[in-house]
Amino acid sequence: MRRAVIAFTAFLGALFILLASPAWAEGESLRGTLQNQGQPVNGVKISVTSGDGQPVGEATSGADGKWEVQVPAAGSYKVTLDQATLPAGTVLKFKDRATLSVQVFEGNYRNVLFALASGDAAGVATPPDGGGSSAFWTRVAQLAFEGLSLGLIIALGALGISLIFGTTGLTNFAHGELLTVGAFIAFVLNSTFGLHLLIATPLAVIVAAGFGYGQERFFWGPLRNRKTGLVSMMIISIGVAMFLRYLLLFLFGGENVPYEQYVAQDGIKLGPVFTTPKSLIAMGIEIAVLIAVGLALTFTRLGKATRAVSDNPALAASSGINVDRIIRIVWAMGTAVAGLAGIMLGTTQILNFQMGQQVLLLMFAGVTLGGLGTAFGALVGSLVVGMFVQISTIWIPPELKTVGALAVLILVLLVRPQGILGRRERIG
Amino acid sequence: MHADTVNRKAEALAALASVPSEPGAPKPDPILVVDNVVRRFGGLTAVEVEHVEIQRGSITALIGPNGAGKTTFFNQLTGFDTADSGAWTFNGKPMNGVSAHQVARRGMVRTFQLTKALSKLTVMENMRLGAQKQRGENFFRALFSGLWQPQEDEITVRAEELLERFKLGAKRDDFAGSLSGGQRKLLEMARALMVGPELVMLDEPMAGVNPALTQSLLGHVKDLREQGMTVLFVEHDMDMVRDISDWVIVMAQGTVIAEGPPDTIMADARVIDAYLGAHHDAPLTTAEAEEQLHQAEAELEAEIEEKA
Amino acid sequence: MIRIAPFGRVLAVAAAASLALTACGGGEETASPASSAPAAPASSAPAAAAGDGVLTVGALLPQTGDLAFLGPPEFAGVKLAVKEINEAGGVLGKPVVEIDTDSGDTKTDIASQSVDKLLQQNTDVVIGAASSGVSKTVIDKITNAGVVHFSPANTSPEFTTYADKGLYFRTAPSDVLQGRVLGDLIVQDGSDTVAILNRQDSYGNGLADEVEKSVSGGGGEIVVKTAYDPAAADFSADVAKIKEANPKAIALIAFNETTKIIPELKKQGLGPDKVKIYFVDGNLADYSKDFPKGTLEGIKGTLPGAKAPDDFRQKLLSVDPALTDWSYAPESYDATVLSALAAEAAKSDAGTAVASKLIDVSKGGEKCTDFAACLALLKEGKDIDYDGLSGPVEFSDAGDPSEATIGIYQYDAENKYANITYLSGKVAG
Amino acid sequence: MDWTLIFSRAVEAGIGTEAVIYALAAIGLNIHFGYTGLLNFGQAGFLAVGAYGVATTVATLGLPFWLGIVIGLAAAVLFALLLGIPTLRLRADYLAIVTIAAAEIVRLVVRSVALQGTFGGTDGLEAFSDDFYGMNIYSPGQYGIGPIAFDHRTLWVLTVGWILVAAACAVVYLVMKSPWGRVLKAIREDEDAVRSLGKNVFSYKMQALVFGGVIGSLAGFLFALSRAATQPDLFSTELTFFAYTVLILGGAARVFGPVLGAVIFWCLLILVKTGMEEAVNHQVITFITVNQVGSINYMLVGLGLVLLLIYRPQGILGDKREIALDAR
Repeated sequence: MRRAVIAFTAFLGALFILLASPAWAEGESLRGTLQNQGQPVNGVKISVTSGDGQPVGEATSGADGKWEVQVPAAGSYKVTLDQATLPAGTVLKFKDRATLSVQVFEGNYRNVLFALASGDAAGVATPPDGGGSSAFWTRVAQLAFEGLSLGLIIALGALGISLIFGTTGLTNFAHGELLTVGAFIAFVLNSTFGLHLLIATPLAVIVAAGFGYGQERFFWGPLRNRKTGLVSMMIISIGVAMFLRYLLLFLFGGENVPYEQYVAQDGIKLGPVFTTPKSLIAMGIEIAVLIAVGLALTFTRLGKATRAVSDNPALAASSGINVDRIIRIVWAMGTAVAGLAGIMLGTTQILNFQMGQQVLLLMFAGVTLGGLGTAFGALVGSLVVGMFVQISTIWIPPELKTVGALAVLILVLLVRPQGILGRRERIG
Repeated sequence: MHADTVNRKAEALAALASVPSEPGAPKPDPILVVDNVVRRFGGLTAVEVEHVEIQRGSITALIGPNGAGKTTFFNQLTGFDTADSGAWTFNGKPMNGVSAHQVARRGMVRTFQLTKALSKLTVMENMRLGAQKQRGENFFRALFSGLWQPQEDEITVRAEELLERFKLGAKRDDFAGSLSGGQRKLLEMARALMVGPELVMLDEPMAGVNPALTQSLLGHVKDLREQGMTVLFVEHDMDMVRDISDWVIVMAQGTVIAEGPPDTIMADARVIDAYLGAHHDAPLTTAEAEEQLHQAEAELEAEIEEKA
Repeated sequence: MIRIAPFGRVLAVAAAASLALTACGGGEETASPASSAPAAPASSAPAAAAGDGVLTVGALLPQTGDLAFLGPPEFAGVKLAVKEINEAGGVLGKPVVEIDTDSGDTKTDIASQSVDKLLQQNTDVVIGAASSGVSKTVIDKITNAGVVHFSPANTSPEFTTYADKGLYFRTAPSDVLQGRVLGDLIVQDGSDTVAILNRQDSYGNGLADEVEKSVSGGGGEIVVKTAYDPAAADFSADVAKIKEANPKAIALIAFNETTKIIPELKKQGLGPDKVKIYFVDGNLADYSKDFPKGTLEGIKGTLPGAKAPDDFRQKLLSVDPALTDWSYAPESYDATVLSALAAEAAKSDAGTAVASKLIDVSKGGEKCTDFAACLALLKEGKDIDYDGLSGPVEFSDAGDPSEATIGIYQYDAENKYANITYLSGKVAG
Repeated sequence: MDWTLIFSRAVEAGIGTEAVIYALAAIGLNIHFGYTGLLNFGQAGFLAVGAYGVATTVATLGLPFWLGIVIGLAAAVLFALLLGIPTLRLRADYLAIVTIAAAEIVRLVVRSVALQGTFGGTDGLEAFSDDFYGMNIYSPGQYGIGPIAFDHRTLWVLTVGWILVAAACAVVYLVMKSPWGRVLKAIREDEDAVRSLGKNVFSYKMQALVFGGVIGSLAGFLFALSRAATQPDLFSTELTFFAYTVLILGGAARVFGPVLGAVIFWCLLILVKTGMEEAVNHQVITFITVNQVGSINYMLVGLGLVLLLIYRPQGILGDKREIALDAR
């Protein structure tokens, strides 16, 4: 099959050259190919007049649908298709475009296209497939699906931000880079060591967890012990973010790079929505991880301890919980989940040293919307943000979709500063 | 201006003599009247005060066990927190919805349980900050020192007088952060006086102060009354109250459960129940637990601040 | 079209002359003749506008950023030209000095800093930038300093009419021509409903407008024309918008965002096997490492510039053995040679003087095709017409090439592109 | 290696347009963060508003330059008000997130496709600086001592810039020793205490935000005019973070902190950058390419910010006791 395609393409290319050369040599002409749904339409009369109405020439489309009229010089010409000569069942797609004004340039031929369609005797073309309101709803569905996909990734990142904030009070501006780092760890395993992405991913998540643990153990923890203020730590996190981001730029360059597997997969249709198998699998993994973390937070000893520390570190400490240990576990887990989010982002989109930074504000929006420091709020907030960002492009230009989310973030803080699920007294 | 000490106290006692010892009792000359103030956190009611009046020119103590909602109630009255419902008047003017700084400008000035002496400013700067209607606090006038310097000098003179009175004159140019806990309390009180208040609201003025200084602090509180001001102060230690207050209001679980002269209150069974009950019998409500937590946290923070 | 009247140019030269008089006297120039070593900045030498006897060519080309893939061939073109010029004896008897700087992209301030560095080092001609957007951000700075701004790759039609003080030139044709050729190609392939997805900058918008004009002029219909944010994290919304319009062909006017957009198109059922996709010079690159085999097969694209002759390619490889791509190398080479010839013709290396002769040496006179030959003719006092590797290079009065060649290419199963044909034409139809 | 080039570039950067722009941006931040304790992470937004105020007025609307300056200033005030209303009642971390978001909104809006006709999209605007350079008091040529030289245009920008820096420092000095400044410093430490003393904390924070924002917009004017172009992506969050590094390096809550910080920051940054580039070009360093020098530079800034905050949060001039770093 592929061979046939190549052959056909080569044939087309050859045809193109054959056709192009004479025009190149002979000077100016008007030409075109009449087709209806891929089938050539022959026997159709085309007449050409000069800009001031003088007849220049005529042609009739051949068996291959092609026609050509030589013109004496560059200039403006009127090209008319005689609708009476169209075969039965074939009409002009746009009835008012039987005559076209065409500019011919010096030394070049000029192609002219008459769009044809199947139609009844009245000449009304049957509507092309997939137009109108159904296309609109298809787009809404597509965007909602994209929103869910984005929201899940944001949620994975936001979970870490929220837990780290809850347990340590730190608003970590380097969290976006934790996504990027995770994605690039997997890239190294995948690309340099040649491991399949399905193997590289869990390994990368483990390495990311180690990175998070180490960061807390050797950096943030000691800083807290030095009684470094929270504002100070926030600015330090910015320094860390810059350092990590440009370290990745240094190591991997600024180009967009893909993983070895699952690049440019063909779309599959899922009801009204187009997606790729890898997106579905990624979403499945994301949902599974989110549910697992949610259950762990709710039911396991460790999860309960984490929430206790999040609620009140002093009280948790006094009731015998090892706060430092909990914080280290939270960092390890938060970084691991962020790394996973990065890998998923890299798989469904592409890897770039700025990929994490680009979603950082969306993660913050998700966390804030849900209420700083409440893990479940962060999940809900992130999904809302993801959906909102994508669906809003129906009304606002796509490049402003982030603006929409950020504006909503500010408005939410104005009316309900504690977020959707936050408690009122948490605000200073 | 300096009236006889005995006189002021006697006046206040005389005015309150005919007031019945029951929650919400009307006073002959109330400066502050509170009606149905309610504050809820989530589903928990932290404050639910039906009716309270504060007698002008008196020292009124607001006591209650930990978590009784005293500080929350204070916060409602001074605009630092928004009440869910209720109304209160100061000098007959409605005060609900009035923002914290407006409350202060109208003559109701408070201090805080955890002293908020601005430790990175000098003692004198702290004092000057309290003065009202400063011309130099306008951005454009601030650019021209000639426009505000004369007023600043007047303010400095007034501040120096107050500092002398509070025995802080020697510390004039020290950072407030270098003062001891008790001195900070004194500074905060002196600074509050710079505002020129009619009603001084002190949140646990004796908390965290070493016993030697307590008497001096109490003296200053009494002195406020002698200066013609009304004092409302929060305290959770009953014994501390007996000496200086003219009237005591008792809160427990967010409501006023008793009020009356100190001696009457000390003997009141409901009050003793409330104190003992809260500590020993009944399980803590979540609100109380939270209140306690807040206090624990606050104390911890204070400790950290001390060390820093 | 013609904005700079000859009178304006006379004024510019006069101004340059007066600058030479008013500028404070300078010390002796001590530029190092090494081809890529930067010259030591003159202490209080006259402004570049007055000329210091040494033609300093500053390359402001992408080493980083969206167009980094265009950088190597462009640098090689400039380097090769400088090498050949110096082998032929240099300009005004002295070797030409080349300074390489990075132009980055519009997301960074690199270009501005590089221009500062170049101006500081008495650059007379800035060769660059590749991206029209970057050129726009530095054009005022360069031209106000009396330095020639000479781009080998800017194609935005905006520059034709820009108030550039007669100092902006380019060897790449305005996108009027590329847009026309691409539009015609789309029409020829029989697509009556066409979507344009373009990068939102002066390059993308300019080319998109020209393609639209050409397609609708030829009877096709533009069903959706979407400009996207080049820095967007994902393009699903943009592609969904195109999907909604259900086009038969998509003109993708992009830089390296292509690596994100193509998978998204495929995902939403708009892959090259379903609709006809067209690339342009901004994204016509080798994607064999980026996509699995067959991903781009059948995609066509246009790229201004004639075929680089094989011996030219060999020479470029001698300058930079790592070259795999040749885009805009001839244009860069021609820009450098033209600048050198103009300086020789003007008998001055000053930017304004070079600018005043650039149009002259590009047309109307005895034809010559390399620096040595042209230099010999100039020394005989003859008027020359330099015909370069990128085409005949006849400058219009606005400093644009008035004739150019556009190549049409197609991707194979390896995701590499190969030429189908070349078309030549006049830019101003 | 061309040591003259390396050192002259470094010194030029230290007194050049970068230093001036960042000094002004950091003076604005100093008012926000240093004196008032407002963790404004959106200073880039103020620069953008200023730059685009003048650029749009002149280039798009064709109105006079001075009107552009007025509109730029007015836009900065308006931006401060819009930013302040929802955020000034919030905790520091919320404030940080919202201000960074607001600055990004400004950047995304001016670079948007939809408003390209007004703001020029991703390319930004140019052709608005002729009036400014028309006022140049220097005749064309190079001016300088030894290898350090600026052309007449840069020198004009620098003259205006350093006058603005001096003026801004003078105003900051005057207001910060007045009762107005006292209120700000008190707010930085404990706004509840200030409130209890009858001061309208919100109003003062707003005034500080507007004041610092206006100075930020001056930096924006210079940014646009010195480049004779505006590019939306130059006003990204990194600009703000560079300004923070400058401020903390020099010393927050000190009048000359931002100025000293800017001079040293740019001098060092360009010294390292040019030095590394030269080293790579002359094969002294062979394991990196010239293109990687830029990323190393940014890494060093990030690292520098971290180390400064850990080991010397008061910077060069500051007093550790006075900085609002332990606030919450």
